[in-house]
Amino acid sequence: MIQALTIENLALRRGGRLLFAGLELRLEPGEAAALVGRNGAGKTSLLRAIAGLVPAETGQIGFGGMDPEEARASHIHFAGHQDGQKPARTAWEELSFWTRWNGASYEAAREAAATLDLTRLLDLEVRRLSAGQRRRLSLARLLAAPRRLWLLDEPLSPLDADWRVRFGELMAQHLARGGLIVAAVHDPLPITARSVEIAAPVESA
Amino acid sequence: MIQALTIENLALRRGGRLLFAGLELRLEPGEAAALVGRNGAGKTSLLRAIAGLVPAETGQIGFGGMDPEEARASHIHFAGHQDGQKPARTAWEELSFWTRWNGASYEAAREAAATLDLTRLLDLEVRRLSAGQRRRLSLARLLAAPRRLWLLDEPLSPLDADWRVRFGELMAQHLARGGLIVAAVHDPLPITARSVEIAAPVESA
Amino acid sequence: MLDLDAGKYAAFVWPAYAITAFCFLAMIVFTLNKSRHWRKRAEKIRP
Amino acid sequence: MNRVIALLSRETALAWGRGGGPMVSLGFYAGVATLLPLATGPEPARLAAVAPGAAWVALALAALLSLDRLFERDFEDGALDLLTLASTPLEIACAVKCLGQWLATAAPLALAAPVAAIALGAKPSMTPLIFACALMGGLAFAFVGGIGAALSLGARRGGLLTAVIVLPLFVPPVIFGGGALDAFASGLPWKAGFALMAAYAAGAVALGPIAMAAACRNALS
Amino acid sequence: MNRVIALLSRETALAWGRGGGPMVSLGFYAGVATLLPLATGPEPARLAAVAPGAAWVALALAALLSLDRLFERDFEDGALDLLTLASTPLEIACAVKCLGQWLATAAPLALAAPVAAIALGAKPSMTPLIFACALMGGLAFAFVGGIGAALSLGARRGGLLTAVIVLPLFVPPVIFGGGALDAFASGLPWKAGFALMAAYAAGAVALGPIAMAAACRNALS
Amino acid sequence: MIQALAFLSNPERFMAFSRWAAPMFGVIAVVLAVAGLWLGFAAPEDYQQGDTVRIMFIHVPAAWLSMFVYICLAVASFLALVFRHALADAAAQAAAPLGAAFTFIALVTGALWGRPMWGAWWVWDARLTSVFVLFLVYVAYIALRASLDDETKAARAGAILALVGAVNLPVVKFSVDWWNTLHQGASVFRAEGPAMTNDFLWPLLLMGLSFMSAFGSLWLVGIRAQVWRRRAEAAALRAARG
Ligand code: HEM
Ligand SMILES: Nc1ncnc2c1ncn2[C@@H]1O[C@H](COP(=O)(O)OP(=O)(O)OP(=O)(O)O)[C@@H](O)[C@H]1O
Ligand SMILES: Nc1ncnc2c1ncn2[C@@H]1O[C@H](COP(=O)(O)OP(=O)(O)OP(=O)(O)O)[C@@H](O)[C@H]1O
Ligand SMILES: [Mg+2]
Ligand SMILES: [Mg+2]
Repeated sequence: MIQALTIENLALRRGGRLLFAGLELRLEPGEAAALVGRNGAGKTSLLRAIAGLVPAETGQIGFGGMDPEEARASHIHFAGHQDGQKPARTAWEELSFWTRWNGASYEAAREAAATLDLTRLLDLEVRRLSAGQRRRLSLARLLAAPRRLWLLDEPLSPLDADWRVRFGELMAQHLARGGLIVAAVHDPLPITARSVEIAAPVESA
Repeated sequence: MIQALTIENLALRRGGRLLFAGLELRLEPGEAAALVGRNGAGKTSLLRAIAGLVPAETGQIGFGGMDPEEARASHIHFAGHQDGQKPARTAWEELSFWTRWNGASYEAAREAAATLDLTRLLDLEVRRLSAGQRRRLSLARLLAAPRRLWLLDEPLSPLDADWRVRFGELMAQHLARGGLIVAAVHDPLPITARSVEIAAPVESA
Repeated sequence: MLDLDAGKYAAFVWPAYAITAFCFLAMIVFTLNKSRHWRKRAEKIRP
Repeated sequence: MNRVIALLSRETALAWGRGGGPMVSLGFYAGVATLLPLATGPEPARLAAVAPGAAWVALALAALLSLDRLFERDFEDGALDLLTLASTPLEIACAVKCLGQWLATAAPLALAAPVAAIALGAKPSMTPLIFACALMGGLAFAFVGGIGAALSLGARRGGLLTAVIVLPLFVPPVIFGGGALDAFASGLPWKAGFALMAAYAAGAVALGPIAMAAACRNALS
Repeated sequence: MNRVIALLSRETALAWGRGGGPMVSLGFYAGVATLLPLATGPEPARLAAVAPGAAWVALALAALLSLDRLFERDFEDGALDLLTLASTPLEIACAVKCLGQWLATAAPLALAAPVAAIALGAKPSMTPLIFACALMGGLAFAFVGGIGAALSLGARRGGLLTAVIVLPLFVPPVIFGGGALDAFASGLPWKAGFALMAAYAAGAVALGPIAMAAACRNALS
Repeated sequence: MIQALAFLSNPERFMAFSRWAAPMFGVIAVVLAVAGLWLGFAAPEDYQQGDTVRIMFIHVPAAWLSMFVYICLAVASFLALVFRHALADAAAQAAAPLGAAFTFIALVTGALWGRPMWGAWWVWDARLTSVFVLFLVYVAYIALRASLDDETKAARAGAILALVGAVNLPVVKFSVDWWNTLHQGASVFRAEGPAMTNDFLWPLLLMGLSFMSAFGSLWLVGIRAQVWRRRAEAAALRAARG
């Protein structure tokens, strides 16, 4: 179990440009952080760095003492814009595959689909889903395989008002169970979250 | 020039299900409509129907007397979630291609890129752009080739607060020049727009 | 009257007839089956 | 016209980047030229007889295997929507797509084919015919293949379906072209076969785009 | 284990749907079998001599042309990110991807290859060897090709690069396999060639995934 | 003809008509087949082809039907595409498997005839190849329709394919005139009149008519099945929505 997320003095560089430097963040179980900042500030890059997909320029990312390899292999969910769902496969094929890939059962996938009100849509190809339905499908993976740390990239944007509230509740439940959430957002999150401003370091701005 | 957009008694069906029926809308030059509704209500489908990509079940879509073929060929911009930009091509390759495909010049593409503050990014591959930058790239096409009617599918969602304001100004300018805008949204638009509720007909709800 | 002895060509003539008969049978069975199946379904839902 | 050029260069670039292009065709024929001698044994006469046919087979196969790239991506990422919203008719856009595919994949193959055939011992006098056959045949394959690719848009098992649809339509040009090459090599009249293939290619170029555009519109709706 | 099975079935389904599968291989060899007779002329002896080689070439070409589908899609749509965030090492995921590709495209081809070769007049006694060569060779092609596909991720002209990287690596198995088939057909000792190819395939299966995983991580970062 | 089509384009009228027409065509087919086979086997052996000539009484009608059914398929597809008529589409969908079956019969009986006559089961000449292509086109049509879930899209895509595939028809028909084929040319439907003795001509024509009525009967039943299927599925959809 991830006991904390600690980011110390982190700097990231993409394509030769320093995105930000000296970032500090400590998140305990039950806490959420909302990454805010301009387009291109590096919110998505930070999420990817936490997930280990992007190397840090300087600084440390720690998981409360857990081996980072281990943490990333089994305790992190990453839900970005690119949801990895193939348009030509059915919603069920995609959800069940990712659920099993994350080590959970078909049953869990079906329950998660029910929670996100997708049951009726499972036979449709992903291509036919509306933007909000498709986003819900990718969020269903978070529920299907329980993991401690959720990394969410603008999770709410294509959801309608109702679903923003309901997904807020699901996030709150996750926090109540001791989960951690880091979400990149442009709109306020419907949960209490520490706001983390991502901005270019002064000298390069 | 499109003199008006008139939708009369429109019903749409997707995958055997009636999405909505009896929709009426009349938009004059300089007016904007914001389509609101739940996920899966049919906002995107309505935009696609206006663009002629989806056939109407019943009802008429008119362009103020202009031949619909003609209107769709030269007077409509459609900007959806699927932006048709290939991740492996550079921003400039994509923008310049679509600009020329829409009948405008390289010069216009370059100006539009400057307006949307993309000049610095034009040599990057689309894959490397941040979500907001990529959206701006697809919105640049609207400015590069002037067309009367803009169909926008959640245009603002990945943009940051600043850019929402600035794109709001660009939309206002378009309206001021006699343009028409139909936008599907979950958040309020930063321009005055007629709100059109898309909802399933009562009997099938 | 009928010349049913195909001589040395029997190995070609009769299989030809057999396969044709089989194909016809298959066509008839499939078509009738499908027709009955869907008629039943249609009548069950909307008698 | 501007638009057509823009589209053509985009399509060529895309087809090229995604597995087409001269390197592949070179590798293709390098493979053919390395393997056939191994398989046929050391008799040059035998080899020479097979050479043009082998080049021709390789061409048809390459066309078949690159078909699924023609429309599917654009369909899935929304580019096809935008291609239809233009004053250039979709028919022309489809034709240009096929042409781009042909330029990027079939034309380099056509250039390489005579070289490979001659390396294998085909008579140098066959060069122009092999080249012309490959060019023509490639055109027919691209346009006929485009029909299959467009028809199977949005189908489950799209790739499989494309093959099923396209194969019957590939047979005639393959046979005409192969026949012409064979006839030429044995000194028989070859013009009829070639003319038929050219006619087929012309027909494909003329009618294919109509079918493709109809199929694309159907898939998008 | 569960994960591996899930991934294998997904990969097979994807490879199958996008242009692989039995129909294509059928068409492939139908094409080979139709064309070669036309091209080589009616002498059965000639035809028979070329048959195994032709089947073998077709296999290598098919493998080459379907490579760009192996990682690119998953890379572009974010699936590769998610594949790395799992307790199954990326090396295994890459191996399973190649295996899926092999199951979906090379295995049906391997089944069809002897049939085509015999239809063209190869000795029926060659069936097991052609089949074994095709299976083994397909494995080598899939794993070696995977390296090229992974290395060229995110490169401009990915397809081109894949071909450049992969072609030299394809040469040894192509030659060993072709040599073994040739030797067998002429009654010479063929085991050495086959053993070499098997060794190459084993090496590719063992080392390929490590290279692929490293290349994928590099492309993602 | 046009009037008949217009009359039948109404589903109710079509169902009423096909209800008695389908069995009637079936009976006609059986009667004609019995007569044709009787005459066919009573006919003398061909001086050249010996007893193999009896294969003609099924091969040639099947080959005719393979083309005739395709014409029906193409016309129905055209009507479905242009007039968006559901019944025309049902007709096209029902015709395809029947056409594939007749083509298959023509191929197999042809091969069985070719072996003793030409010494080969199969040669890649233009006639044989084009018939093979015809078979593949039928298969492709069926596969295409089966793999598109959306009924209207499947109908349109199938119709486009059927029309594209129609270019193969003249090739099948005239291949023997355009190329030097091993296969013989037309000997029944010729401008100069049939070049065949009446001993063979009569049973051949009877069998041809029999195959034709068999097709008519099965086609009508198949269309009826499609009509019911669409009704059932539409009703199921309504029921699912409550
Ligand atoms: C698989 C091989 C064969 C195929 C695909 C095939 C196909 C056809 C087709 C499509 C027709 C109709 C032609 C028309 O109406 O114009 C036909 C007619 C005919 N075939 Fe074949 N055939 C095959 C083998 C043979 C063989 C081996 C023979 C005999 C030696 C034969 C004898 C005939 C005859 C006598 C006709 C009638 C021609 C006429 O009266 O118009 N066929 N065949
Ligand atoms: N692979 C890459 N190579 C080079 N530059 C990159 C790459 N990925 C991202 N960048 C650049 O890094 C910057 C930060 O991108 P990132 O996606 O992290 O921004 P973001 O804060 O998520 O913005 P948005 O709000 O628009 O999503 C952008 O300027 C982008 O162009
Ligand atoms: N090609 C299609 N085939 C079948 N059903 C479809 C197709 N496209 C959309 N649908 C269905 O039609 C409904 C409306 O989709 P649409 O994308 O128009 O919704 P929307 O209002 O834009 O929703 P969102 O706010 O989530 O974007 C959805 O339920 C969707 O599943
Ligand atoms: Mg971002
Ligand atoms: Mg939408």
